[in-house]
Amino acid sequence: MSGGEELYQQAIKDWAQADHGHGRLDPADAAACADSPLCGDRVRLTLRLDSGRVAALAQETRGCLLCRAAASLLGRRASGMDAAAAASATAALEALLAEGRDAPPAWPELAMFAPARSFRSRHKCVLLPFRALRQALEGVSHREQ
Amino acid sequence: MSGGEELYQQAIKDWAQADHGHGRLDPADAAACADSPLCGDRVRLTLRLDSGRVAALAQETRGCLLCRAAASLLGRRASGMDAAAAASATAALEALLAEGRDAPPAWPELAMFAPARSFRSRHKCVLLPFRALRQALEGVSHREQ
Amino acid sequence: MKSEFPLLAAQPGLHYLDSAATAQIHRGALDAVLRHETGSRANVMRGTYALAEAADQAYESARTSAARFLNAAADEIVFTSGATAALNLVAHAFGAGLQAGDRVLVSQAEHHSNFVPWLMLRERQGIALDILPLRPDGQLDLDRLPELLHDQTRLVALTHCSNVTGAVTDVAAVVDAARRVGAKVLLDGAQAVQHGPQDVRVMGIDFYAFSGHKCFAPGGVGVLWARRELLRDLPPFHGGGGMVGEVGPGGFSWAEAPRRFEAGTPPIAQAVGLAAALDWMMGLDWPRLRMREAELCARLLDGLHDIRGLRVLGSMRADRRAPIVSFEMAGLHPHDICQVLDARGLALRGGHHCAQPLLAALGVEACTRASLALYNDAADVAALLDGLRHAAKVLR
Amino acid sequence: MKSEFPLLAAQPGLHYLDSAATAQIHRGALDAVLRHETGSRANVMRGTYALAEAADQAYESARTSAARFLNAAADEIVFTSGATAALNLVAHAFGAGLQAGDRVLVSQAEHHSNFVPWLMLRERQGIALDILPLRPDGQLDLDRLPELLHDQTRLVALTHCSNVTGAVTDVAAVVDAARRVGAKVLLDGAQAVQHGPQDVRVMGIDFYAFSGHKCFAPGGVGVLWARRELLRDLPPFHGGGGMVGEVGPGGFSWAEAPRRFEAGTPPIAQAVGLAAALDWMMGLDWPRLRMREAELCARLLDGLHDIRGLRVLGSMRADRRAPIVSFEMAGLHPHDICQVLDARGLALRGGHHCAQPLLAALGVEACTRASLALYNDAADVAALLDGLRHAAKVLR
Ligand SMILES: Cc1ncc(COP(=O)(O)O)c(C=O)c1O
Ligand SMILES: Cc1ncc(COP(=O)(O)O)c(C=O)c1O
Repeated sequence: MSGGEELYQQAIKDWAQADHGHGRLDPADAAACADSPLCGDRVRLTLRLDSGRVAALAQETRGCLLCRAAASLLGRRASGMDAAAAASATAALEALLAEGRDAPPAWPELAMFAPARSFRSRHKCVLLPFRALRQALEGVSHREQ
Repeated sequence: MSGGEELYQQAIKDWAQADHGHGRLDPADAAACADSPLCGDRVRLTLRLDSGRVAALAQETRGCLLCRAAASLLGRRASGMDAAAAASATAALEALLAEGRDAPPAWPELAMFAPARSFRSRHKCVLLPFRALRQALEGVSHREQ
Repeated sequence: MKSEFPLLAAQPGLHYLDSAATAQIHRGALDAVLRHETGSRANVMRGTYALAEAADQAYESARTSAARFLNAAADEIVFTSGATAALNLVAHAFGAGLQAGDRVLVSQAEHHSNFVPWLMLRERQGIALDILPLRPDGQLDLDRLPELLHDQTRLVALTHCSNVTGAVTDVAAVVDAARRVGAKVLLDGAQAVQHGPQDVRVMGIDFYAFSGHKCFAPGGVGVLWARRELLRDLPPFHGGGGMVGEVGPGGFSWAEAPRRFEAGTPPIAQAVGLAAALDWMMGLDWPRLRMREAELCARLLDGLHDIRGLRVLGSMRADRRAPIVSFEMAGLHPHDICQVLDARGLALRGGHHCAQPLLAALGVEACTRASLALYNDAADVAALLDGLRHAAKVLR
Repeated sequence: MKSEFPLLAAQPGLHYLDSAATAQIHRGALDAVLRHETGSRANVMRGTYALAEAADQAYESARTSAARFLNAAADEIVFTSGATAALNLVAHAFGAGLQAGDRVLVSQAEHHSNFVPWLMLRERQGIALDILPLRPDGQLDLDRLPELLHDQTRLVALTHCSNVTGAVTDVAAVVDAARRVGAKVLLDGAQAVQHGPQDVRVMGIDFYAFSGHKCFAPGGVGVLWARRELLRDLPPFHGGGGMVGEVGPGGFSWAEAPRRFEAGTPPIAQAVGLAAALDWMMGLDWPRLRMREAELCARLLDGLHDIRGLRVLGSMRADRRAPIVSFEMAGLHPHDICQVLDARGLALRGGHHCAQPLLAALGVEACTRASLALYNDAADVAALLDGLRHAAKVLR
């Protein structure tokens, strides 16, 4: 019953609306599909890689604004990331949500998700695209509960 | 926590001790075994019949004093009973236990079980031999819960 | 009415519209649990001391209350841990007698708890599963029954009331069709019971399942009712203490029903709490309450109709549905809608509501659900309609 | 200590000696249930509103408490409706992978809840069941293990502590022997948990099961712990809401463990109450409490030794047993004994205690059981010893 509206700042709506990188790469060098069976969100990523780094990313996302904003952010910003970078961005986002850390200098946009801190059931919505990226780059499967 | 001792009047102990009709008839015209799986009581009756009436009854009873007293009572008193008489004696005993009725004139001995009224979990101990007799005479199987 | 529900009484600003997921507990049920745990707590079935007798009596009298609620006999009532456990019990105990060639009919409207157990039975025993489709208005398409029922159909397992569309099943028509092929009928009553006592005899069915937490009672307890003749011959499902006669290395004999199906220590205090809730419900004026629920539901449907871009799943008529209303809003995700509503004290749930086949049939991925119970009022409905308009502004 | 247990506090004349059947509830557990039902009641897992978040957090934090109690990880904890349900879960989920030729080893000391599920598995899958005998002192005859374990033995399912003799299993020896043939080890912890937290890592076992109502918590809830690697691959048992990924007419995918094993609405408030009880227990001085329990048990055994015609089942030594003492009195039936004791405020249970194979092995048809928990004291023991002497007089 508290402050659910702050979540929906213009930035989030804009990123979701923009839907950067929407689509599917075919052929692709890596792909991942992460879903949250309990809420029905789903992110499908296809990647072209260049020596282990993202050369191009396309995303098809079904989900809430938070999930779509995060996917769109990756659609815009994932270029050049390798597995280590994906892991550290995900960790930074987790720390921002769970522990109240600031967004790291490399990812100032993550700050828009700070209002989601107090809504634990929404953390997974934000994290889903990032976890999908890790999964695609690490070649491990990941399914969010 | 109330009056459990009144249950064990001398009459009950005497009837149980006497163990009238203890044994097994072989051959027998009818037999029944009633048990109470939850407390382990068991009554095995074997009967000789004469035109549907008990000519002889033998009982082997494993159980508490109440159950043994009731079985012993049957061992002494069952002669001449038919299915209807067994049903009515059982009903009288049920009414005595559950509704506080007096013992019927035909079965004054049942009065010794009156103190068991307030101990519902013990009603089945008293009733088991009577139910076994009905079962033997009616040829229906009965297992007490 | 809200004052009788401790949580609602303590949170006057709350508009609780998620009773289809869990209804709030009635204070009588909570008191009964408390009284039992502090005054009569003991294990049931074997003790002869006073406390154990009290526990036994409380538990067996809970069975009698549940039986009265369904117009059934006490020895037809099996206490389980919930509706899901009750449905799994049937899928195993009744299902054990089925084999390849036999068929079970379910519907697209089922909650996963009355769908997955039959998928699993199909895997285990090789039976065939027939699936009754929905009409676009969310009602079961009973016209398709004759073609989907076969001489080999052993069981028709349908929801009494959909947890998404609120559609109430035409039980008489189902029973009639099922009897024609000699099939038994199971109703999943999980959503029906919070809207009043049921009559399994009048319905003429064979199995009925429901959960305590959806009818103002504690969680952790549910009921399976089955006709005595059926229950008598079904094999047990869970093995353990209390459901046996004799046990040895060679095997075991069965206790009589209903004990045969209650392995282990049952949820005693929960059953006692359930009985208190059911007893309370049986004292209410249901014709009046049902009318009130239908009026609120009609008011809600009317209001939703006026919201641009909003589509209600299922019928727009309040008379053939329980007060459970799910909807989509164009371009808005249910989680976002629920989040904005939460900020205004409106408790609603978004998602697939454990009914993926139904959502697929209606062409929806997720929806938002408002469900009303006897404690809801016009203010709750008005707040929701306001909130939805507001959400559309915030989220677009 | 009794003052922390509402029922005992309210009945000062009561000598409750039946904790092996059901322990009395700790006030902290009862308060937690009350607080949850009146402040955080909602369904778990799918709601995003504040109440649902609170319920979710309470439920998941209960999982963490249960994990800490066993020195395990939260995602290894499956909430069930009780120990019996947990044991049936293993018999089905683990059992599904077994077939004719495979073997399971149980013992003569098992409670029916860890015996009947394996008899049923034998019927279902045609496995062989090996039965470890008892020694005359009530201990498992571990010397017989090597000959009873085979390369085909997949599971050793033993009680951690007998509910009749109190004998505590030598887990290290069992695990050692089981590992040698590659068998998994399940312990039925139903009787162990009320005597302190357990360490499944140190024990080196694979499955552990227990019930809330036997460790000062509400009924209707229990725990199955299983090693993460094992749990990850086991198929589900009950089907229903929450244990699936995708569901359609063609089948369904599994949710991750532990959700895969928690079909339907779980016993939420009960799990919260259980966590409160476990948290409270984890704060106690167990070395001291165990010594106290052992001292009381020794005093009881001593006193029983002096009663003419009384025979204790199992060892007369208090050090290798939990404070659970069953006995026979020559010529007296347990029900009669318990009845006379009840008149003096002594709550004991007589019968086969759901352990017919054990009673058969010890040549007994029924026995009387006194079980002590942390709230019992020397006055309880003295009253019992007096009561038994009195019973002998009244009944002979
Ligand atoms: C050793 C043992 N195992 C299993 C159980 C079954 O526990 P529950 O009845 O709580 O499921 C019991 C309790 O009766 C027990 O004593
Ligand atoms: C129609 C229907 N059936 C079955 C269930 C399962 O009930 P429970 O989760 O209480 O076992 C539910 C509740 O979620 C339901 O709505």
